[in-house]
Amino acid sequence: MTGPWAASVFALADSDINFNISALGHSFWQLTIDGLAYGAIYALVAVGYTLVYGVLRLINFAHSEVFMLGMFGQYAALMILGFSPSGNAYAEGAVMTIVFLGIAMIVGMAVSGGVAVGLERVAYRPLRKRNAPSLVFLITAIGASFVLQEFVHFILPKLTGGKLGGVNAQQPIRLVESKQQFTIFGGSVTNITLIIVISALILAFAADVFINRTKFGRGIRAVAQDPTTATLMGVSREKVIMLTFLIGGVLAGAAALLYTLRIPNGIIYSGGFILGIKAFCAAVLGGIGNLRGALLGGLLLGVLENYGQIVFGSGWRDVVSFVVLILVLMVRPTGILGETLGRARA
Amino acid sequence: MSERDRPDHENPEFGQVERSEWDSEEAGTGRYEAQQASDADEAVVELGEFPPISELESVDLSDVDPALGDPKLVAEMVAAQRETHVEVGEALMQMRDVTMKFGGLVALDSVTFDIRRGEILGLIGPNGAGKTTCFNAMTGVYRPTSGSVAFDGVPLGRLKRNQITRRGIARTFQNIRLFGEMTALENVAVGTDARHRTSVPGALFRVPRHWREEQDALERGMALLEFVGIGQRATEKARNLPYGDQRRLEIARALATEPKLLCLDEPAAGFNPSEKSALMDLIRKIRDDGYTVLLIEHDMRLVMGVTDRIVVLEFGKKIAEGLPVDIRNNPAVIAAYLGVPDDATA
Amino acid sequence: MSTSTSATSAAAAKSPGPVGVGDRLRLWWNQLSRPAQWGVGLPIILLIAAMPVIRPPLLTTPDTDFGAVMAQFGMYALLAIGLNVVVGSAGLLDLGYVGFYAVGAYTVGLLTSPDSPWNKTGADGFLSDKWAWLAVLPVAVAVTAISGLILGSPTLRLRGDYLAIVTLGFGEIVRLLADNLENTTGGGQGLSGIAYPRVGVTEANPFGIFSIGNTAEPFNSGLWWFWLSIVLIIVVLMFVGNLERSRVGRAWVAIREDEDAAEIMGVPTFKFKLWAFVIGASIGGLSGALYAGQVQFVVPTNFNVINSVLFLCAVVLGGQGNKLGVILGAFIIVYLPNRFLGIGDYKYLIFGLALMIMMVFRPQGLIPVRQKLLAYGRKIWQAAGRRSREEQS
Amino acid sequence: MHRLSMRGALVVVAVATLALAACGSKNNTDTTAGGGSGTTAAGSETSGAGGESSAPGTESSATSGTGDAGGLKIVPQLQIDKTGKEVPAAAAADAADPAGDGKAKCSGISLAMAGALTGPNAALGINILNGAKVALDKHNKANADCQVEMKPFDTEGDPQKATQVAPQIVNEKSVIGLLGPAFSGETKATGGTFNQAGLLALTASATNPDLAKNGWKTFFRGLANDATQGPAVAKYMAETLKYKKVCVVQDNSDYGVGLAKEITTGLGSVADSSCAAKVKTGDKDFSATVSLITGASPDAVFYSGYYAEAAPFVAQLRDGGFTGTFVSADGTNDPQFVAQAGAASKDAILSCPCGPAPEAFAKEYQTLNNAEPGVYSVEGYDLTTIMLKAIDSGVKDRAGMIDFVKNYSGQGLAREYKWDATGELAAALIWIYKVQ
Repeated sequence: MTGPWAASVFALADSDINFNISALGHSFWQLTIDGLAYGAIYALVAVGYTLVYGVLRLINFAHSEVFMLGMFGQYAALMILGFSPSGNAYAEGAVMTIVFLGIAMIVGMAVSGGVAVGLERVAYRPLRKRNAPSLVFLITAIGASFVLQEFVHFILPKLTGGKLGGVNAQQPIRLVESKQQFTIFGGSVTNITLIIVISALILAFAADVFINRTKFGRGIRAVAQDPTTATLMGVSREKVIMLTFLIGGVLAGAAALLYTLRIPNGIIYSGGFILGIKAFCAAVLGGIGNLRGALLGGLLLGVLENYGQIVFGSGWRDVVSFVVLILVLMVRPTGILGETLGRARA
Repeated sequence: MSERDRPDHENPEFGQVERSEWDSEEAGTGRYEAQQASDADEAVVELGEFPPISELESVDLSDVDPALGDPKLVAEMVAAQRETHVEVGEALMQMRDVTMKFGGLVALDSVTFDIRRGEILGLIGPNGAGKTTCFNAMTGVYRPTSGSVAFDGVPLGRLKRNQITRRGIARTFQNIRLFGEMTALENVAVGTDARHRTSVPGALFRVPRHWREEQDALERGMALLEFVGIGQRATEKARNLPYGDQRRLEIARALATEPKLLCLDEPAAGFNPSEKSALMDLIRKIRDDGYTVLLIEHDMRLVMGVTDRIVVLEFGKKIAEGLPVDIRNNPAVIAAYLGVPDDATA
Repeated sequence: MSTSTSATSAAAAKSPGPVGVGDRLRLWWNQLSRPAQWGVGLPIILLIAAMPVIRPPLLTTPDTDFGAVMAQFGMYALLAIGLNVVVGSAGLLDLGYVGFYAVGAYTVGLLTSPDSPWNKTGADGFLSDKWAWLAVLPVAVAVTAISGLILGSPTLRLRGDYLAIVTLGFGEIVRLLADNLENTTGGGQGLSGIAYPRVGVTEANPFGIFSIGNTAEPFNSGLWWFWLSIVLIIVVLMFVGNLERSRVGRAWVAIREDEDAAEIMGVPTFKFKLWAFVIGASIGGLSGALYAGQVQFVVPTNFNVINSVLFLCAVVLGGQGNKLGVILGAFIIVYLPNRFLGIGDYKYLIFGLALMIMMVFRPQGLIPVRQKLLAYGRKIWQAAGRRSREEQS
Repeated sequence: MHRLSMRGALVVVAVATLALAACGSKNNTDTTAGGGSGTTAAGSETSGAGGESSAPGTESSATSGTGDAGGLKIVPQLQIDKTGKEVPAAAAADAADPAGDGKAKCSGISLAMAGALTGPNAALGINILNGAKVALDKHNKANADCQVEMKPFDTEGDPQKATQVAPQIVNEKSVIGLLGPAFSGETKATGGTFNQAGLLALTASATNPDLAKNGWKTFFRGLANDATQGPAVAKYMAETLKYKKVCVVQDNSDYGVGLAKEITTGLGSVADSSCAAKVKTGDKDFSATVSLITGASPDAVFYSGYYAEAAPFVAQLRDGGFTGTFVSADGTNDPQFVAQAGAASKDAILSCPCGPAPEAFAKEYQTLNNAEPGVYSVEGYDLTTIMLKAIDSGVKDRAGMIDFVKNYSGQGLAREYKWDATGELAAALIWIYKVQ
């Protein structure tokens, strides 16, 4: 009985999953560069997941919505600055472009940071006080994720008279016109890619310095290692948790701006969900709980996904990242850089 | 030279909790418990507490099974029926110069002693003497770096924990780990299931073996509850039982697995004197019923009162073995516990 | 010696505690003998089955056919029972449960839809048109059980959050496979014309009572599918009940309560977790086959993550671990949006909020878990009840 | 207090990054003519189907700002037949008027409409309903004692919901004609129900060809299906526009897959299989497909799918340096496409079996629904008019309605309506639009 089925399974395989390595070889560098740009965005969002997991052992499902609200935050800032939808900001000249980029990023970070802290205060704090098991935390996180999505989907358009939110994506405001700056081995590097990768690296570096060098950073690592003893040493656990959510939110806000630079049409209520899950895959790939792991995992996943897209066909992009996640969790649950913040979790 | 145990976040109580004594090295099953450490400053609120309905549910034992009224019959039902190859008085458990190294740290240094069948052996030593490591090496949770362990004449390989229990070694926990949502009888039934072999399809279609084993679970369960003295509370939820009864339930559950060797890990922690004497009676009753008991305890009065022989560990070495009365006067033991007076240190 | 201790503990038992109505009701129910329980239960089931026929004015759903809505409720109830085995009993959070629902639906679709290359009905196929759906049902359940095994064995060493994310990935992979393997699964165009039991063929209903075309007033296809789902629910409830009141049920609850203590008490936790996955998966596959038969059209879009979360909502709202509770949860998830069309758009917002509020104030759900894990448990309850009655009288 | 200073530090770092990055984008300061801000009052009067489709129905409509990038509009060009040849636009002869002679008598008769009125694709369902309302309004004003009412049923475009709504429509005894269902998926799922109940199902937008192959006696399609639109557009591209190499990119919706199959067979050798690609509905990042296409540098790219993905795709194509023409079909033919794609949608060619809305109709539509006619609004109007004509001619039951429609032949706003045995239009013409 299995004979005919096995034959048809193979027939099925080659017809729908094409396997052209040649296409990969042909535009290898271009894919790598685009992959890195995308990966940098994954990395910044992944930091949010890693920090919260390190401190609270909780997958903050709603972090993807914090990212999405960051997108709407920076978009609203641009509208307030007078940019009409589909009017392009870059027409104002370099200096003004920087100023607008800066303002948009700051507002995006503020919105995301505020939402992340508010989320912790409303959703997770009452549960922590009731000493709830982790299953309960996770379900609340999923609930919060839906509440934020549907808020932007239905209620935000009512509040803003149809300007923000709603069924369709926001009409794009292009901040930077993409121009090819230079090429590496034939792969063209546009200024947008440049801005994304450089800002991501700098923000990541800042976060790393903050976690490893400053007083607050030590507080975060202490609580991650052993909350009971940390509180004995005078570290206020509540402050540290709020700080962790804040940093995660701020970085997600920055990532939101960089994402809209690359994909101006991406601002929609459901824009964050799948990207958030990918970012968590990246955090796990790099080693959950480990800041540098999240950054490395993000870049790696971005590139791997791009290769998978070309080799197997763009329909298989999400499948590639999920398969990578499952393999990593089975082979090496602690991820590439292993967990340094807290105990190994399998 | 403290045991290399990682601190446990899970238990909200203060203080150093020796929890992960069986921290197994199996790949990927590193123990993971939900991050429940509640804030030190907030009171721990029990989750969804239901009003105890104890007085409605005290069970009329004679109604369930007339034999339960008569203690002699109960003791018979509960007696150890497992055929053990070793004769009474022979060495049930043989530890031959077992050494345990964690990296450079020597936790056990060529420890050799036996546990004879039918006796109550005490294992004592100051905090951090390696009692728990020895316990784990003995029960096969750790593989000794060198030396050998034989149980009932068969060398102990590297076993999964549920296989160890089936092999005939049962244990209780220092901090009570009952199945809170299950009733007392159901907790003990889980113990009896260790010996049952009903398969899932068997249970699905209720094959005769399933009925036999269910009947056995009920009878032996009730007998054991009566044996340890909490027969009345069979339908009470484990988490609603008073502390003393929970301790007894844990012993009943361990006995339910029909062990050859019952290991009690500081069973008297938190008991008042009257409860301690009741516990001593219970341990003797268990031994008289044909079980071999290993008692790890700090309370000297309890150890001296109930054990037949005592082994003393200090810094991973066995410093004494013998009858309680000799151990009390043994200078090495006194030095280990009370420290050496200044002038004596040459 | 033992009598003295039991006397003291019995005295301690007298501590006065407020007795809730729920507990009195539950104690009364536990003491009923098996036939008596069926005597009480059966009329209630018949009443629910007759609902779409009587169509009481208050309950009937405006705009959507009450029978079809109850059929969807039947399917979601089956799913909730299956997911309850995984999440409620064994405590394994499975976010990809829609994957099994899809595998069940697609197995039926692939074997009986004219669009699929593996179609076994019609001219060359060995499946007769009349009983094709019924013949394929066990195959669907088996294939889903195997897929539960395939997903379970590598991932069950993981715990809690990790397991949730991996199962979420699995659910997405199944949907994307159905989407991308166009030549077999029809991709975005889906598979149509799926077989259904061709029963009760009359000239008024040329295609039988189960066909979508049967729209005779109360006894339309939706109603018949609802009755079929009730039968399946009763069968599945009995099987799951058998498992609960046995060594397996006790092992699952032990794993949920404290996995390491269970392992040390001799429970082979990996084996039983895998069994929980396989049984949960096959019940999900059964419900998927039911869905494919009723809608006779399968497309990947409605097997997405959001449905996975809706199923979880049903289990959590109803009460994890309580079989009847999760059925009530499924009813809330399916019936309310249809009954009060105003909330149609806000469905997910309300469910999201409900989840958050429930988790803070009533994490154990509407009807909290009161599972009985002993086959002969009734004897104990009766003993408990009689003693208290003597004291009170 | 210290939290603020910490965040301040982070912000300073962020601004520094931007300064650094700006030097990278130093040389893009050529001020483009557009001069971004300021919304140009876009009056897209004659843009026919390209009218602003902000549907009053869903208050969460797209940002209603009608600021088209640089005043771009979708302008109808010409009408082509199945062989791609241009067909002179038939003078819009006296289209059937729903008002009729004003003396119609009817009671207890109503029509129904089924389609997506909520959910992601709500805009298309509401366009049809609003078009039908214009016809109903005209008819009910003219015929005082024959007030016909149309009951809307919302299927959210989801096949399972449609199977729940269908029995409800059939059980409404007063309904003798149905305008809908709107999408191919839900039509496929409920076709059997309406066929068995003998209720007319007149769809204004489901273009999947094999809907007509199920032998349903009650199914009639009010516009050309993909089997005509596909070859027509393919021939138009190959012969009229003389393209040598076209890449066909499709999404995974049943509309997208069906249309792509027709276009690829129609193009034959011109369709370059090496650069054919598949994307997903809901995708936003098309970098891989863009690099694939820029590698093959074809004359044109045909996108088979909806505007939500077409807009970011064409924008990224232009950013990736693609200079060929972007061709698409009725799924993209929506003002949202121009609004979201902005300048990148310039010179895009869009086909649609739906005809442009004539001047008078657009005005009536605007006054009644305070929105401009959208895609399929004209079809909604035409088909409702035909059903109203049947009622006015004395049709009282469902069977009568089906006979009336089966041998109806008359001119509507969009095209000439005459159906063959399988429910397909005999003469089906395709309109070609261009974004200018």
